[in-house]
Amino acid sequence: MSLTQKGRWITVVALVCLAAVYVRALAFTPVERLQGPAQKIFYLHVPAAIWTETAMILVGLAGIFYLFLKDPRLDRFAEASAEVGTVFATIVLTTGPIWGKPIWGTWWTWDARLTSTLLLFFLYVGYLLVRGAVRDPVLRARYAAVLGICGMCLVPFIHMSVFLFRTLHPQPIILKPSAPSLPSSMLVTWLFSLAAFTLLYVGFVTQRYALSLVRDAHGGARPGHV
Amino acid sequence: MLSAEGLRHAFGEGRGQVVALDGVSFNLTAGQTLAVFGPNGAGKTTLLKVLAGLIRPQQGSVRVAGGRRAIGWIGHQSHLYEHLTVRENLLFWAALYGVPAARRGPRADQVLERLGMGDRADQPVWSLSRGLAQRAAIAKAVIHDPRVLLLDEQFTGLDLAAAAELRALLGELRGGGAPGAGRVVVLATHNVDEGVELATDVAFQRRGRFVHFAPRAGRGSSDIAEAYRRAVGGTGTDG
Amino acid sequence: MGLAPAMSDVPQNAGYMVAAYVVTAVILVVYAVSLYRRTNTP
Amino acid sequence: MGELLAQAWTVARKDLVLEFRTRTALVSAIVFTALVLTVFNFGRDPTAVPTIDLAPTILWVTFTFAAMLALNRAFQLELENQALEGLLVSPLSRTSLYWGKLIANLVFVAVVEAVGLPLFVLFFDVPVGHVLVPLIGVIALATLGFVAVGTLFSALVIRTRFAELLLVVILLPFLVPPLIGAVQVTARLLGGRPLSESVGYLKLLAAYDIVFVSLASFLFRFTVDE
Repeated sequence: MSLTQKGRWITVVALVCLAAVYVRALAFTPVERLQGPAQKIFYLHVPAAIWTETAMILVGLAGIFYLFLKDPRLDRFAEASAEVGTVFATIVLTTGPIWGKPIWGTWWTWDARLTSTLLLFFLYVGYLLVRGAVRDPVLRARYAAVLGICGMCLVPFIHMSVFLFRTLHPQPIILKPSAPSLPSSMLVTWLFSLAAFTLLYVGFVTQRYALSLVRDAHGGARPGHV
Repeated sequence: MLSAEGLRHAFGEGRGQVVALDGVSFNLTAGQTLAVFGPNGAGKTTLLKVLAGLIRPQQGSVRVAGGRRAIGWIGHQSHLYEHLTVRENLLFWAALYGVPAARRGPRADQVLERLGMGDRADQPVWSLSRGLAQRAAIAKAVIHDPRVLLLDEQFTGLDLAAAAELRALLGELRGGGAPGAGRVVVLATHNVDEGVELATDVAFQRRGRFVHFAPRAGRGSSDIAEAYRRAVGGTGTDG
Repeated sequence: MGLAPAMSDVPQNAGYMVAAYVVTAVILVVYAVSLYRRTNTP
Repeated sequence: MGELLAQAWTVARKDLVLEFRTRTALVSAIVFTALVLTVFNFGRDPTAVPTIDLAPTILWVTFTFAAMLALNRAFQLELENQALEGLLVSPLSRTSLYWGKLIANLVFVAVVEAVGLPLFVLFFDVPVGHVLVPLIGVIALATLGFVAVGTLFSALVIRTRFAELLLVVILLPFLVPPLIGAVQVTARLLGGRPLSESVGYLKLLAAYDIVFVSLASFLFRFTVDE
């Protein structure tokens, strides 16, 4: 079974899991009285935000190892992780405002998680633009690694500056990012969703990695806007 | 003084890969001048850049007695700041190459004198003619009295007179004469009759390999051109 | 927060929930399809 | 260590001599800063929003633009004069080259800020006298942060297409944390609040400088080596 097929199978399983999460969240998880049904967006928004950040950290780690080992596979993984991270960031940046409107009355709130995801989104855009602007594969891998490492190191500072910064509204206790203090049934749904997003990440990255392998074999020079 | 061991380097991966160096090894001692001939794309510039430490070879190693401080590099870029005067440029580079502060001024004057540019010392580089600018670039390359001098395609675009002048300059700068004294010089050119008189050894490079490496032993440019044709095919002057 | 609000005055914003779930599904499926197509074409 | 700094100063001095001799970049940066401050003046209605609330943002957006200008031309000197190869072939260590460029950029931005600050005080009638020293401290702390990252990235983008545009895009997320910190501390200072209230942000700025100056010093060699 080729890497592409493995990636596709993992993605199919992940999407099935997500469907299960949808059913469980929508039908079998109690509605939170304070915020109403809109609170259920939490089950998608937070796991996607967690993986937006994790993907960036993995891009940075791959970058560190690439600079020492010069192994093109690490660079391929970093490229895949950055693209998938961008997709998850898009989910966060769309579900965030949809959730903010009913709860806080405005589409965009400088809420801590939303703001940090927006910054991560700009980081990803910059990273992918740098990859697109450099033709030589070795130089591209090295510049991408440098930017990836800086991006990874920026994540804690984004957190510090965003959480120190007074958000528009006091942080509702329900959304505490660390250990969500939720009744068990909600917590289980949330954990299922996190698992589904993890599988999605693995499936997508595997496929994207396989894609750049295929492009290499054909194109000779590593992919990019050649 | 300057030795290369199993140098291998390629650009790109997969089918689009260009092999620039494919196993190059040699050893040069003081007073030796190696002229490397080869068509464009044979990997001559890559070889010189690897020797100069600008590119880390994927395989193999380069040993230079005295490290980078002992290398003089003359490539296609002048490395001169136009809005600085010739002397200011020389003082700047001398500082970077670790020439003690007190000796920088006298050293700069001495080099400029030897290159016949004593009167131009305080002119900004942008005001120099092309020939003078090249001479100023050579002054910069030897300001720190390097043991190893690397020249990449320095004769291209020069008319006969300028080429002769440059040859005289390099011959004089090479110093030595007595074995064991003087610098090691490696010059790369795709034109056989330019660098031959200076060379003590001759090499032909094709697709990253030395297909010929031997002392010149009194051979003139025509003999070298003939040897080149046999070894590489085509005249040394083709592109 | 005293007594939990009675069932009736729980905010009725299910529409936003549905919108968010649909948007997420669309984004994920579109990306999955694009990956599938890109890994297919030689 | 002494050798590193001596070499760095040689590079910085060369940059500054060139900069003050040609002066075009410096003068245009100063004029640009004055223009931005002027535009801000027309952009607000003093009766609606008291100046003191907007002042920190105006000051820091102006300084960020000035820093961007300096960073854009940081390696232009080497490119115009075809000198980068010379620096790389010389025994100058990459770290010294980075510190040299960093010092030159900091001096350039400091000169522009030294002109921008009094103009800011004049245009917006903001009393800074009583907090001048801590204010200059914060300006230095924040400027060091984004100029350190900017100097690394300006080296990274040299060999790419659309270098100027790429520099701004990849630098944007890295500007936000120091910018948030600087604006918050400046607001407290101008508001006459004791410095102790800004400790959180000051720690953020200091940590940011330490992390990114050392990280950039380490990563610099990967952006310039061929």
